[in-house]
Amino acid sequence: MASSIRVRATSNGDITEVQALIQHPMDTGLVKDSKGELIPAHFIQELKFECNGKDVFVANWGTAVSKDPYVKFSFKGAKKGDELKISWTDNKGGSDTTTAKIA
Amino acid sequence: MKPRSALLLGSLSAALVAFALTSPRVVAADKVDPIADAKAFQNFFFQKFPNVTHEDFVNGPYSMNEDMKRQWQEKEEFPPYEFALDAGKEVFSTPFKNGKTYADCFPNGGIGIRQNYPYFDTKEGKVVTLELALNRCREANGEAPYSYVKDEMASLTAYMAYTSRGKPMDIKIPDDPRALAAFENGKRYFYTRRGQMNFSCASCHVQSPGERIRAETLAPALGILNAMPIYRSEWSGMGTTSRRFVTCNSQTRAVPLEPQSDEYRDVEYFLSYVANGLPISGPGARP
Amino acid sequence: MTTTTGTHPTRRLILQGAASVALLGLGNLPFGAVPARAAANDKYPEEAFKQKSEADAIKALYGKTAEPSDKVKLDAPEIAENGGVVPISVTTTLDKVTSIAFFVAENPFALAASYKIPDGTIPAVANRLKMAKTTKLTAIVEADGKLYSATKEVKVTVGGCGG
Amino acid sequence: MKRSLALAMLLALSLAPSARAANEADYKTAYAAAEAASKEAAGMRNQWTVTVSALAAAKKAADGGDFDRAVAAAKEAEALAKASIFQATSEKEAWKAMEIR
Repeated sequence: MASSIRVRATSNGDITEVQALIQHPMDTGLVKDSKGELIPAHFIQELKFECNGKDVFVANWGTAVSKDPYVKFSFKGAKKGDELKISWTDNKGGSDTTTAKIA
Repeated sequence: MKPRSALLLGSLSAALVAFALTSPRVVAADKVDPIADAKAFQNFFFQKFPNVTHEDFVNGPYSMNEDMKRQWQEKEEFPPYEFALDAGKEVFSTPFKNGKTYADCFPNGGIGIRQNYPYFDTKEGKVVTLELALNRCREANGEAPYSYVKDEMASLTAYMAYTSRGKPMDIKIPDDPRALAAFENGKRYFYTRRGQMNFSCASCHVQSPGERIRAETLAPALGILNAMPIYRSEWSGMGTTSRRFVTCNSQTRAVPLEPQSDEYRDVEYFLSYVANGLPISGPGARP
Repeated sequence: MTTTTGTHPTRRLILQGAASVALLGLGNLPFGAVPARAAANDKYPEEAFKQKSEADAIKALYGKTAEPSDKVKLDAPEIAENGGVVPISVTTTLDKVTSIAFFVAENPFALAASYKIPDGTIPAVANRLKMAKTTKLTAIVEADGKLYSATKEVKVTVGGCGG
Repeated sequence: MKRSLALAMLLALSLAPSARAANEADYKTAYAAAEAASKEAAGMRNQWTVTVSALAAAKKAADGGDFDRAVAAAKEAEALAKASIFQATSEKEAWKAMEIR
């Protein structure tokens, strides 16, 4: 099973730009399925990016973040080849983790 | 029931008046001439939208509207079809139970060939689409066919389109009266009004590209299939050419045909042929 | 959570080359660490995400109110092509940013996302949000313990709550 | 052609409830006529979604014993099906007016 997380981290001198796309339904809990039954809320609550033992970006999300969420940010202090660790947890206790090398 | 029907009637007659005013001139139909048809089709769009570069038509509604184009470019930084693409590559390279693969069914191992589909099969005497060829490949290798509208089929065609990006659409019409008939039949389907809304494909995608119908910005018909399959935000997922036809029919309140029915195969043939020369841009992302 | 403010001026110089702003930052240097920053806490702000109105959500997240600032640049489309996926981004020239959050006023729950910006991370975020209907969108940047906001109206013709 | 299509649709609207309450036999007659027309439309590959839903509504109302409503829905389905047949017939030639040449 492929990871639910896709990451692109590219170094541009001192600044590393990170883009991530995560496969997740981000169900609001307000939408009904084809049978007219409510689809329970199912969404990522926390997404964390760590580099060299330090949090570089932490997202707290509600249900208003789009399906298959996307986020982009940049940080300083890393170089090409450093490892970025990405992990998320959702409201049902689901989680995933992956690592990506900064290119 | 009554007020709703009455409302519909009102909008219908308004639409009819609009068509009456904008209908292209009528010329007596004679023999089938796909080359002339394709030329006229492309010229119509090039003249109607002189500021849109020719290759940009394959980007659908985004070629028509700057604000939407910006949102699209933003999304393309990490496009929503990314997961389908990865899944498609994996499915494509995973052997069947008999050890063979999709690559064995297609010219050039299935890579970079999207621009040649659909083609007219002179043995069968019918149009064969990429989706149809994929399921035939599966069945020939003892595998159950996939749904034509989404999931694996969309992933597979996404991957195959991706390996063909930028290649000009290159549909051939062989010297076979049945091929010409299929082209003509596809053309007829494209222009025929159907459904309670009394819309043809052309009503929206020839007469009104770039305009909004209810909430949607209409894509130009020229190059519309070059972007297939697409991730539609409205669907929250991927859909194939079949899915596009089915939903278009439903929106005009016509009962859709079976995916890969003769009519759909023929209209795909027609629309792809008249887009010859425009690049493959699939998989695409659409609102 | 403590903040080492000492690195800020250097970062700003490199980033924006805005020496004057950097000097302003220097002025704050010895007293830079400000306590009570709800949004920069480690815990998931469950309560804030449960608030229906924007005002209540801001109160629950930060316990204070924001003032509009032209130093917060919010980028959003005028007409969302689909309310389910609206690309939104924010950047700021403010210094000592510790968090950035987005509020969609007309959604069932106003708070959409809150981001912690640790020291060394550029105060800029791009993400994609759902919008139920035409709405006011607010971005709040927490900088040096204060809240600064920017708002924009986004027209939505296809709502983002249909899944 | 355009006017007659509109007329066919007007017909669908002019079905005011009759003075006498409808019975099951009325419904069966109306439904059979609607079904026949809708089959013809489907055979021409031009079924309308609204015809299908009107037929379903007729059946549902009849199952619930509401024959007034069932007859009205069946008649609406028939009118819609006839309009779709009319559309398919006239479009056999009319489509050429839309063609880019």
